[in-house]
Amino acid sequence: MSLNTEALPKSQEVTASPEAAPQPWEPRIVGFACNWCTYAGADLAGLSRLQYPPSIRLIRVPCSGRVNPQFVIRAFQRGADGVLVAGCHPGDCHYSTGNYFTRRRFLLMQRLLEYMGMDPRRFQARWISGSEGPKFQQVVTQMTEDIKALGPNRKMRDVE
Amino acid sequence: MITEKMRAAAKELLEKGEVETVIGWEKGTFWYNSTPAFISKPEQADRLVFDEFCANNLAKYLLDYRNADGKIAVFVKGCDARAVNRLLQDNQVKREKVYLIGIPCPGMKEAPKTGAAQDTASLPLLAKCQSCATPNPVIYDQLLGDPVPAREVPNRFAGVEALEAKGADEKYERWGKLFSECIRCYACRNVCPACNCRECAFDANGLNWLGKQNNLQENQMFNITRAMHVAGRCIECGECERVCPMGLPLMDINRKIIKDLNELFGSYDAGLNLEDRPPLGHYKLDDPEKFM
Amino acid sequence: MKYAYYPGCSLHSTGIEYDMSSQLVAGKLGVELKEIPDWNCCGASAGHTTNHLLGLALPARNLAIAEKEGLDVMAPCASCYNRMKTSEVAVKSSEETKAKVAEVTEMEYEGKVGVKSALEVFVKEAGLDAIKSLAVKNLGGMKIAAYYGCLLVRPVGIGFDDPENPMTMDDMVTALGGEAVDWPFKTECCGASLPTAREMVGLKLVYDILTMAQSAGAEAIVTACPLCFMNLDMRQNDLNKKVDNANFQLPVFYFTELMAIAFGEKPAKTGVRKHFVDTSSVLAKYNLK
Amino acid sequence: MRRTGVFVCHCGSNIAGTVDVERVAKEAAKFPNVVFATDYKYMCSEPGQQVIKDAIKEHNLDRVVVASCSPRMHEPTFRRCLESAGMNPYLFEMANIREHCSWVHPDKEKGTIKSIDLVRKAAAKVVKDEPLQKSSIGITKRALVIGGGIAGIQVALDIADAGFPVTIVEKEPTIGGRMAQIDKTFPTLDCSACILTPKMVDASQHPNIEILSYSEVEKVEGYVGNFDITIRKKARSVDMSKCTGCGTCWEKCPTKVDSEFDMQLGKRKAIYTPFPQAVPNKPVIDRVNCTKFRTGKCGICQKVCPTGAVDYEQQDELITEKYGAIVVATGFNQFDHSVYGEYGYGKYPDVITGLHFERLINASGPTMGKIKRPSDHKIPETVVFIKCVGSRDEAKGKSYCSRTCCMYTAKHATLVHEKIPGSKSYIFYMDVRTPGKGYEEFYKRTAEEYEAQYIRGRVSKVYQKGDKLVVRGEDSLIGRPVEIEADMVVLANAMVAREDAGDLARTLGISYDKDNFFTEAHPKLRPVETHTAGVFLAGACQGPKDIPDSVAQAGAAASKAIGLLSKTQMESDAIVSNVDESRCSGCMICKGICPYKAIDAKLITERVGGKMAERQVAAVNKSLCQGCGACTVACRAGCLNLLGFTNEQILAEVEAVCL
Amino acid sequence: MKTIAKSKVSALLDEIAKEFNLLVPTSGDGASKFAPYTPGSQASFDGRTLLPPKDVFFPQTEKMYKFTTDGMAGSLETVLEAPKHQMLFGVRPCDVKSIHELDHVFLTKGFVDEFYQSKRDRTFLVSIGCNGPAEPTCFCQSMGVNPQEADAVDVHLFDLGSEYGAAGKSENGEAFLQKYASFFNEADVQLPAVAEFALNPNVEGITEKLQQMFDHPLWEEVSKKCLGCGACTYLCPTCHCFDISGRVAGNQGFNFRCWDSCMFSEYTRMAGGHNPRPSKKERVRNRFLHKLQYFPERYGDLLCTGCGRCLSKCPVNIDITNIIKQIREVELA
Repeated sequence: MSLNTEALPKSQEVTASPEAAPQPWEPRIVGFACNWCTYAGADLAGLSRLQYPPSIRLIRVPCSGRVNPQFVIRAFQRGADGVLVAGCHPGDCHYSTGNYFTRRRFLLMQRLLEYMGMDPRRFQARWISGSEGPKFQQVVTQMTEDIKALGPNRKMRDVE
Repeated sequence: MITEKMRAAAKELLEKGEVETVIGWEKGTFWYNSTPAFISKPEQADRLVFDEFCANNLAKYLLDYRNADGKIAVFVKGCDARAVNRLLQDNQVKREKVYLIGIPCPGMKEAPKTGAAQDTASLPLLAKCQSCATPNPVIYDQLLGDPVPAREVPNRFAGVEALEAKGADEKYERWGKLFSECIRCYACRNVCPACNCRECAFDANGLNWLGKQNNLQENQMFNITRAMHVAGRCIECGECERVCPMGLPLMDINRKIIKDLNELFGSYDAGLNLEDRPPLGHYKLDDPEKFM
Repeated sequence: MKYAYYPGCSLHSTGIEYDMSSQLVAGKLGVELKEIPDWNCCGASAGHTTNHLLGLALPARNLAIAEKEGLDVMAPCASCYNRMKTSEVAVKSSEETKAKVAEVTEMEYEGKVGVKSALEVFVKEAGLDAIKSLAVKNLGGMKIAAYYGCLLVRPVGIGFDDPENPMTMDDMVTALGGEAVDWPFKTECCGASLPTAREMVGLKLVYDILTMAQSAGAEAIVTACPLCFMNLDMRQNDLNKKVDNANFQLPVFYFTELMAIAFGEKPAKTGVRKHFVDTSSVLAKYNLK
Repeated sequence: MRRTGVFVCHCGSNIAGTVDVERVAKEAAKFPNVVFATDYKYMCSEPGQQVIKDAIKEHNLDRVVVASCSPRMHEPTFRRCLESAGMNPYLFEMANIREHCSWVHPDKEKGTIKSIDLVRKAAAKVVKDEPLQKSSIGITKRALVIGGGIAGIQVALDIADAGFPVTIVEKEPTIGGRMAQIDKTFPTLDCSACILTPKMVDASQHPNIEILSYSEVEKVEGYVGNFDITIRKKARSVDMSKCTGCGTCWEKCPTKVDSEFDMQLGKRKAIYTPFPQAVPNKPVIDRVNCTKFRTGKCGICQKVCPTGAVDYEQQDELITEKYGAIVVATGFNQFDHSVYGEYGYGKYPDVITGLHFERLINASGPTMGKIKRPSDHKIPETVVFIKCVGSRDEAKGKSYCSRTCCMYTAKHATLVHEKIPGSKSYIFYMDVRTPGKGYEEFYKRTAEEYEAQYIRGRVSKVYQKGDKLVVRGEDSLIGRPVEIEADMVVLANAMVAREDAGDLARTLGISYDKDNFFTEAHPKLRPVETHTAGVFLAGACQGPKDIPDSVAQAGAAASKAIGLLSKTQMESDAIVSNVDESRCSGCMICKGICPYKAIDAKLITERVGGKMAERQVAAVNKSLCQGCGACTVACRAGCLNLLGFTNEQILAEVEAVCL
Repeated sequence: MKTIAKSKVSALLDEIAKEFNLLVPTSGDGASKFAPYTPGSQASFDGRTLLPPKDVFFPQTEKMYKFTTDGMAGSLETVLEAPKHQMLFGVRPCDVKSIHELDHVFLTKGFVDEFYQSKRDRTFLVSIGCNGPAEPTCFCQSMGVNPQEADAVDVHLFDLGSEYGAAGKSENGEAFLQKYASFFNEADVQLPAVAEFALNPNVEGITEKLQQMFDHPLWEEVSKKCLGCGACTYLCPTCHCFDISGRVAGNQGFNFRCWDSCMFSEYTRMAGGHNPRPSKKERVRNRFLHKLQYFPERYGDLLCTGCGRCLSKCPVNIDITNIIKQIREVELA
């Protein structure tokens, strides 16, 4: 009820997982990847040995249309520094239309989060196809760099 | 005088047995309180009133009568009528089970600050009525009185635009302060005609959508999710904001979403008719593309 | 109705008849024309072939002046109209172009006003009913070939009439009691300035148009462009001299001249006496003198 | 408390080279609900799988996590492994520590930390896994073919030959379609009718084929294997069981009408068959033009009919039948070139289309095969062909190439040369595209031996000059304008979707593209299937095609349909949406989201306050659901859930990776 | 009596704040409530706060236990913050009554809630009297509260217009007045008359009458307009229901309690889905019976202070005074 100021940690108080303690801070990006395109694109990046920062943790979903905007808020609550939702290019959806709903939902969500004061670079939605290993690499690398520049996320973050 | 017509209409419907209950308004504790009334006998019809304080959107009470045997009559202002459309489009009530008595609405007034007797004309319009573009019911079986002329409506997105222009941290701080005030009484949700789930996701057992803690983060989750759930479905009756005991500017969120939906996917006003589908329920191939 | 009037160079010189008759028709139709103060060249021919931005900026300046007064522009000359329309569309569709144009002209043109041709204002907007009700004389079935030229209805997509088979002038002719002949050369090239630079190339084009009009049975040609008018009217004598068996005597009118005459104006006031090809006999034939 | 086992794979050195797999296993053993964790060189190998099976037994595991490669690779392998160990195969998750970790993160420490996170994620999800079962449905062994052109006929014959009953629904009075209108076929120049009509007869005589001509599909309900289809048999005014097709009626009918089959170039009667070889060869009355129907007088056909088959009172008839598969073969239309002002907006009678030309050269056509121009029946000496009319023109027509025009225009030019001695053909083209067997050679012959003059460029204007048509264009190869005075102009109009394709698509629940062609499920890998299970595509309704391609696709569609019909039961995946009916409010927003029409409303009855009340809830047809989960997000209350990817599971993963 | 000019109060607060964690009524941004006082900031002593002071003792969310697991082993720890001396300054008599009722719940009948007790024990109460209704919805007099004076506090301040008259109500209170004597004058004072209250519900015999009204149709009638929100209970100074819930993150977690409301449909829902209070009739009835029957039966006091918060903020104007009136009007067979 009263302003819970403790819930807003100062950025330097945020620590990464204990194992990483001696290492410099590495952003934590939660990625939602559709099984047919982006997850396959990430697999292709692996097959092609395309290196990118170990910041992203991919959660596999059948279709980007499965990603509920509430998942995104939950990730920020629990300490994600960035969230990526990625799926097939419009027209390429394995389920033909799922990503059109993704597009509507997250165009809206992106604007709403920005309105709530989130930096738009922390929440991204991208189309990455199964053949776009290099694009996956580039998106993750770019996002990691952007977030490194922004520093750890403290907004919406629940410290309990 | 609308009140007389209301009473006559209610009496007639009940006497003829056409409806089993009439939902309207009656006077409450003080002269500036008008409160929902449920009339089921003709002789009670004289309790009904229509004055500047009948702000309550009555449509949502129809949910309480889903299993009624007979028809339910309800008085609808412009916003109540849009709320009925919301419920009809969401398949929550059946058109043939409700009888809608439309009342063109001159706009509702705020309760006086002190409670002292004063001329109602001098009271300001309720915030929710100031930007109302549909004072006349958009769906009804019977209309009491003549439609009121459309009011000059200020840009209803002005507040949103002002906020959008602020910096990220400033925005976050503002919302943080507001959401910290939220006591999670759920009045905003419970009064909302678009929140018509049988059981709210937040109330469900075992689902982990929202923690019960009252802290900024969970309050953010609640308020953002509530807004997303009514996205494209909000009929802008402004009841959420009106009933918030903490006075949170909830329409600033709802309107932001409406503004964005209009900009992104084409202009849409929920509840004006039954045909146009909410923007998050369909898509167009040529929707804006930002995710390449 | 009130319009900013853009005469351009022609209507103050070689196309003076178009100006005279336009003013008369405007008066009859109740269209107020206010000449754009301090107007400049529309940039046709030389301007837009020299520099793209210049080609947009010159007309934009005229539009900017009109915009200050909140008036749409009426440009009777097809070239002026085409240049201004091009500029209007370019500014409306690109913020970048708008900014560049503003920088060059040192004037803000926001694209709030646009340009219309005289044909659009006097026929499309006024409406055939108004034209019929104002007509006190009838063209009496005069067979007329409506000739639009290449610029008035092009490029595709921004014009006011069909680019391949425009009908606005034909409808006007019919409304005034004439017979608009169906012919395929409504939008052929008149040769523009070619008859001057490469005479025989240009004259061939004029020859073809006149021949086609004649073979369609036309007794006169009606046009809405000062350059078309000049080529079709002035070159007939040349052709008669230089081409074997050519003997053209086909009167050419501005559509506004025919309208003004039908509205009861004395033909002399409309400018028809200034034409190279005699107009009096055809007018006499249909009791329009 | 679950009993989870975690198995970390080395993948030789693929993983172990850059990830400390032992440490991953050691950390995993500390996770909640994990009772056993180990690492092994190759988990997917036989001995590796044995490690899992043994541990399941020894440690009484009820959940399994394998940390190895991409689940896109080995998820099925390990699921089978669980199954053979007696476990439900869906109580299993994979952590992809190879493609997503060891191969892309060379830093061993960071890679190991990420691997631990990924295993934690999988372990958090697996405890929320529930045993899932595949469901199955019965199949009606019968196919419906919509459209009786060459594609539809071929599909029907193939399916019927495989032993399944087939119904062809054709909206015209006869089957045969566009191919029946065509005179000769490229590149062999054999007679179209000669190869089509035997097939039409085969279809009509096949014991497994039923032809419903002059009929249309009205309504489609149900789903794959179990479609309920309502067909409207339009009133023919002729009793099919009595009519012998003797032809007396149409001989005696006094009313002549422009023939649609002859592209309005010839006449037919008001009671008619479209052409002599029609199948069924029994007439229909065109009620719009029939004098009897217009004025009530006449009735000659009824009088002359020897079998009393003419029935003026006949009504449309609706029949509903069950089918297991549907093949759509509704074909195409010709682009309407009246939008082209430069070709005269369709007002010059001697500017005709390719199909008109086919009728003009056909020996049984309106001119008995003599090429006569429509205006004055003069035999043209100069013929100009214009290609890409409506094709490859985004401004006025369609953006696509119609694929057939280059070849049929070459064929037409060849036939002009053959039939009109001393004639000259000019062909305006943008490109000449001849991707087919023998096609390029045919084109070469047309240009070289048959002296058709190919001019590369667009035509800017066609106009009438005397009795000639002047065709003005540009030869872009020499950069000069050209003008040709022609006697006839033949336009190669684009192939476009039928104007009612969108309506049929909505009836069937299939999708269609911006040009109204039906959309295949995948442009490369599923070219004859649609997104609606059990509905297949054949021929030009899916996109422009020539006859060989249509026939080939028809064979493919037939084999897909046969594959479906040859099963008794169809198994569907276990990863499907599931409705919590107790919480569903029946708002049905999910219904509009589903691309497979898998969600529908149903009524349930429950006790409320002492009395029985009915209410609507969403119901997922598990056979149709493909498991995309887009509906689950639309469900505000969260009572739609995707099994295998539930809200609870995904939230658990989010929490686990954020720890 | 000791008096202090109202203009000197802020100087006194500045002084107190040096020693106490001082909570005062504020009405800055948002709703008025008790919030920490910092020197120079504005306290607001006009009327009562929208939010009652109950969260000072009974926070809306309160962590109770922490735990960690390690395989099958684990450890549990109570989270109890070390008491810190705090002062609640400016509590109105109605809210003083509410603290008294909360004490009944959390400290008596053989059960002591250590979380409540630790905060209650370390809180010094200073009340301020009202000379009439602070809001039109006030009806504390009808609930047995003397609006001008509270007794169950350490120090009470009478409102004398431009000054307060101070009375020590406990040993600590007397000592406090001694300590800050320099801020006070000694004067003869006259208490102003109490202004009239618009709402005067008569609660005489109500508990006994309600004992016979459990199945009365009145409940159906009065509950129809209820939206089932928790505004009334969360603003009520005496409502004290809570739920205990937890959060687990990997190998650790904690339990916390948070306010709950009997107006929520899931309040009484059991794990299997059965709900003994299935509709708002049962829920509304419970709220009023708890306030007017069950609580008095157990503790002897009505669980209502007449502060009027619920009826001023109820979205549909459900009015406890009106319901009391309707109960009185019922004629029992």
